[in-house]
Amino acid sequence: MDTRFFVIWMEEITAAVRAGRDHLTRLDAAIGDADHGTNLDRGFAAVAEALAARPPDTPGGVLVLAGSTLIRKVGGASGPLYGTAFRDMGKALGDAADVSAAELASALEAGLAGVRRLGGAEEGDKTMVDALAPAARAMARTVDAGGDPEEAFAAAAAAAEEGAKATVPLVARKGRASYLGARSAGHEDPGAASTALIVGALRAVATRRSPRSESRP
Amino acid sequence: MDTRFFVIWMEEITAAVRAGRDHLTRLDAAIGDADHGTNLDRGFAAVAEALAARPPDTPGGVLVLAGSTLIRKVGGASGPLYGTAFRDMGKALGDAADVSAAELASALEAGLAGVRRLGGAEEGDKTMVDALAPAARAMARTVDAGGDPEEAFAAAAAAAEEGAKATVPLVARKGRASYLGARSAGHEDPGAASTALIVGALRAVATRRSPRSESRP
Amino acid sequence: MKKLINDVGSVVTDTLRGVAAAHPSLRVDIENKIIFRRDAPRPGKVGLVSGGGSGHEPLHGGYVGYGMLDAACPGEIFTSPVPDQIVRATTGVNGGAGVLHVVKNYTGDVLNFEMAAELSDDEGVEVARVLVDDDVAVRDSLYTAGRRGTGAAVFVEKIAGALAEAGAPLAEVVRVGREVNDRSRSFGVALSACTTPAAGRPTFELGEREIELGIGIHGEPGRTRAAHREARELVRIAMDAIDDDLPLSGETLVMVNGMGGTPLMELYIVFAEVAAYLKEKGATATRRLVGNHVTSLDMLGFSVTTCALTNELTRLWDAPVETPALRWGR
Amino acid sequence: MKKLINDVGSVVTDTLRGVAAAHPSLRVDIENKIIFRRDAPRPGKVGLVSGGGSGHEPLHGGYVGYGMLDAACPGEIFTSPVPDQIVRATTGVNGGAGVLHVVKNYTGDVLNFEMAAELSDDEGVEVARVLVDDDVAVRDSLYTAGRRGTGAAVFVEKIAGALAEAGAPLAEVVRVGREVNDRSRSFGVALSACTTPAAGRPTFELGEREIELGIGIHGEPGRTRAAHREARELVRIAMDAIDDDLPLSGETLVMVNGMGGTPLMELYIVFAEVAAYLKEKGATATRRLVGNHVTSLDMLGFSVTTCALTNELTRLWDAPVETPALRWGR
Ligand SMILES: Nc1ncnc2c1ncn2[C@@H]1O[C@H](COP(=O)(O)OP(=O)(O)O)[C@@H](O)[C@H]1O
Ligand SMILES: Nc1ncnc2c1ncn2[C@@H]1O[C@H](COP(=O)(O)OP(=O)(O)O)[C@@H](O)[C@H]1O
Ligand SMILES: [Mg+2]
Ligand SMILES: [Mg+2]
Ligand SMILES: [Mg+2]
Ligand SMILES: [Mg+2]
Repeated sequence: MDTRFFVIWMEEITAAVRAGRDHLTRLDAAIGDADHGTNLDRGFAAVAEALAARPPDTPGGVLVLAGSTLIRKVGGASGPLYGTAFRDMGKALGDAADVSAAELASALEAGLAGVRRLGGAEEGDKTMVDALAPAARAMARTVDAGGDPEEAFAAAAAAAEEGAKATVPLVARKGRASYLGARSAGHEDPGAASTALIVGALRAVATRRSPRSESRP
Repeated sequence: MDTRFFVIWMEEITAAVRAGRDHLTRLDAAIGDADHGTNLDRGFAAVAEALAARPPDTPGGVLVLAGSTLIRKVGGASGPLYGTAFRDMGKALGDAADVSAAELASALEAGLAGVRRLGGAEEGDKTMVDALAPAARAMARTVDAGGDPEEAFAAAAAAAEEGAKATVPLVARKGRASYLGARSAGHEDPGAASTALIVGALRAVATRRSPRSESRP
Repeated sequence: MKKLINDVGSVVTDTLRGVAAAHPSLRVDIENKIIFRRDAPRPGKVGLVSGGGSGHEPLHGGYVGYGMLDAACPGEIFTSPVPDQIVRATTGVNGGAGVLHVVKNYTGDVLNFEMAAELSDDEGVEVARVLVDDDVAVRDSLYTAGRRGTGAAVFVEKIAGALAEAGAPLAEVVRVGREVNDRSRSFGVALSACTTPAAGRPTFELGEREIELGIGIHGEPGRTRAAHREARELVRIAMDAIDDDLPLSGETLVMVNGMGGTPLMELYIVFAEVAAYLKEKGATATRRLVGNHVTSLDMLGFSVTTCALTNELTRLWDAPVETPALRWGR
Repeated sequence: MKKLINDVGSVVTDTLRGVAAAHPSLRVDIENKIIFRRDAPRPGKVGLVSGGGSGHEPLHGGYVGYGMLDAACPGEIFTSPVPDQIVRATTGVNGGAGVLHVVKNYTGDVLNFEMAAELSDDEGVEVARVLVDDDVAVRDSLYTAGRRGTGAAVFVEKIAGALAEAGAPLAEVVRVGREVNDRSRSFGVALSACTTPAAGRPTFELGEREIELGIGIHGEPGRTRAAHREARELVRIAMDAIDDDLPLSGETLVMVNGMGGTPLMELYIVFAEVAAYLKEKGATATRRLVGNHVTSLDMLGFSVTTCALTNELTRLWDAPVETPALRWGR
């Protein structure tokens, strides 16, 4: 995957977040403070602007710029967390001009580690980690098993979606949903839902760009 | 009519205002400030208490005490206006121990004059005067024509009710309904409605106490 | 109706208990419903008494204290106080220099204060009155009870209070109070009705996109119903109404007032537009108040009050004041 | 949703325009969303910076001024500010004696202030932090993000601000700030949800007789839903929760705070019951605040915050302060 691929991934996220904004905000209204959709929409709109203004020339550069922009523009819990995730992914990719699926898989693990370090959440705490961790695992597993990028991203996206849905019955232990105690159960975590959008965007980009998918009907 | 008659009139008003309280307040909500029912209810409850605590020994004494109590307890526009009406009626009756229908009719005119002097409202301004003035006229007319008290009070009550209903299409020129300008039309004036209750109570007392009505089925 | 009250019948008394507990600088006669400055009467100082229906908090009790009112008489909700209460307040603050009644122009307030003034006179207290009637939404004509008194009450109480505190005689205090009123204008906009505890439901119904223009402070509907629109447009309507009546120019004291349920954030948004409007007219908001000052229970909305300043009025506005709702210089 | 706004996207900026126009004692950097004390930085004085999501007005911008904050960073509605903004505020108020960050304990605020502190440190500014976490409705345990910071922010900002104004070094200012927080407890009750401009509808639905107990200040539901009841009972629930956590006794600083849409009258009714409760426990409300101080947009409801005073804290509370929302002694 080249720089262009990562730029398109960011554009795809921007579009997905714009489309999902009100849904994310509604999820946040139920167990948080009704701003998650607006937060990410503001953030990724700024990412698109930043990428257009100062186009990076490496995949790592794209992700670091995206992460820094999220930190600068989002605020809230998700700003520093997603910002760190993208920055740490970008840093893991170094200066490489082209990135393999295996490299991206381990970058995703670096991003997850960044979120964990900063936010201290474990899996099962009903946060974005519940979507990001299974996604990173699924991607690594598929790549290890010899899957191509498209398969790896599809597996990651499916795992993220599943992880997000699986937050519904959980009782939150991190973030503001934790204030609700047992009442947080029964609702999907907005951050897990947005992670599913972000990883889903990766699948969408790969599917669209892959020669295999282009040859399909 | 003796002192007892006037005490019962006051009791009858107290009961009628209690029963009509929420209706009066609703009328006041439409074109005023939603307190007329509560105001009069508070006032006449205090009148009942005052009469029990310091029973006057003349009809005039009953009315003056009622008026003073209304002034002391009601506040708003209706407190001083009704207070003055009852006080001026009472003063017109002087020390008489028994009062004829003719005397009561001219006392009612004195009460009306007091309201007019204090509030400056003319008939047609959409105020209590629109019920009180026709009531006073009807009572005087019936007495002049040789009617008995029961007939005089019935005529007064009917005139007050009619006068109150006739305020519906009017545009207010006095009191807070006047702030609404043309929008005050289409609503009954709360003060006119309460005047109809007060005069109606007079009819109720007379009807109950009159030998004629007692001989009816 | 959900309100933080104990009982519909005890709302005013319970409020006074809270005021008494919260402000040791005040002496609250709960039985007679009077909020006194603790050190009243002050010998030789003109006393200032105001009052009106409850439901407009902090008006008037929140303006009792050094440099402003000596006593306030809260009536029942939206019901003017009664003469006895006003007489008791008047005699209680009389320091021998006479007492000023600041009365908002409503039939009920006018009649009850008038009766109280006569009775106080009988007791040998000299009483004068400043009638506040600043609301341009109401035409002052034979066909109305005259303009309503609204936000300018705060200006009159502050400025006349400062002059009284400085030891001026009653006639002077009356003069400056009238001058403030003459130079003040208000206009209000409601986004919702209010709910009186006794009625238990809103005094009128507004649709999801409807508003009332030209409201007073008693939950009554305004002069006209209109479509909701952005703050900038609402401010233009209010300011045009004021400017039509008394052209805005020069140094201006401006209050953007919340009706009780409107958050401060929105009042600042309104204030930004008011300041911009004034600038357009070549006037400046040299003195400013933004907040809930003259409210209508839980009503959503705002009012703007302006006062064309003079050097004297500015100086008196700036003089120290120490009340629960307005405090500076001490 | 009916609000006094121009546009959902410009709410925070338009509010700042209003703050700038209303308060010449402040310098408002609208582009970067920072409210500065006009005379910041003050050489040799510890700077105080706070911030958090918008929608809590007057917190924090209303507490910028002499004797309190040097700068406030409002984020978007209910969204903590971003690191750049905080860094700019921090360097902007640094008078060489270091800067205190007053941070309410929410993941977002904590992370963004932490990042800002690191970046400020890179620029050579010494930064220390007081974390405010006073809300007893949330258990401070492994199973939560810890207690929320609510009303005690006002106490910390006032008292630490007074010490900083007096010239104390950063370590001392931090010490007293932490002490205030340790001695403070809050509990909130909502009678309605609030409506964020972006969402356009209430964050949750409550029935005509339902309330939420143990709410925070971001429109989130509370710990439990309950039946509405009289003010006296609601106060008992709130005060019991506080007293269970830190027994009430002795001289107490008490704030009865409105959530934004609740009229002052009702807050006084609540305060009367709070004062009575304290008396029952042998404690006294020696210092008091009643009003809208830490709000949740248009939410109906109240919170109570208590702080067990010491002589030092009382003296610092009483020290002069001159901000839009809190002012005395000057
Ligand atoms: N400590 C944490 N670790 C990981 N993710 C977290 C943590 N705290 C919150 N989150 C995520 O952030 C999301 C909320 O983001 P957002 O609504 O934008 O911020 P805020 O909670 O400050 O309003 C939650 O749904 C959750 O997934
Ligand atoms: N100037 C006046 N003359 C006669 N009646 C008046 C006048 N002003 C008001 N009223 C009467 O008073 C009634 C309102 O009484 P009430 O609601 O108790 O007082 P307020 O208007 O002060 O709230 C009106 O409906 C009207 O009938
Ligand atoms: Mg959120
Ligand atoms: Mg009325
Ligand atoms: Mg009234
Ligand atoms: Mg948030």
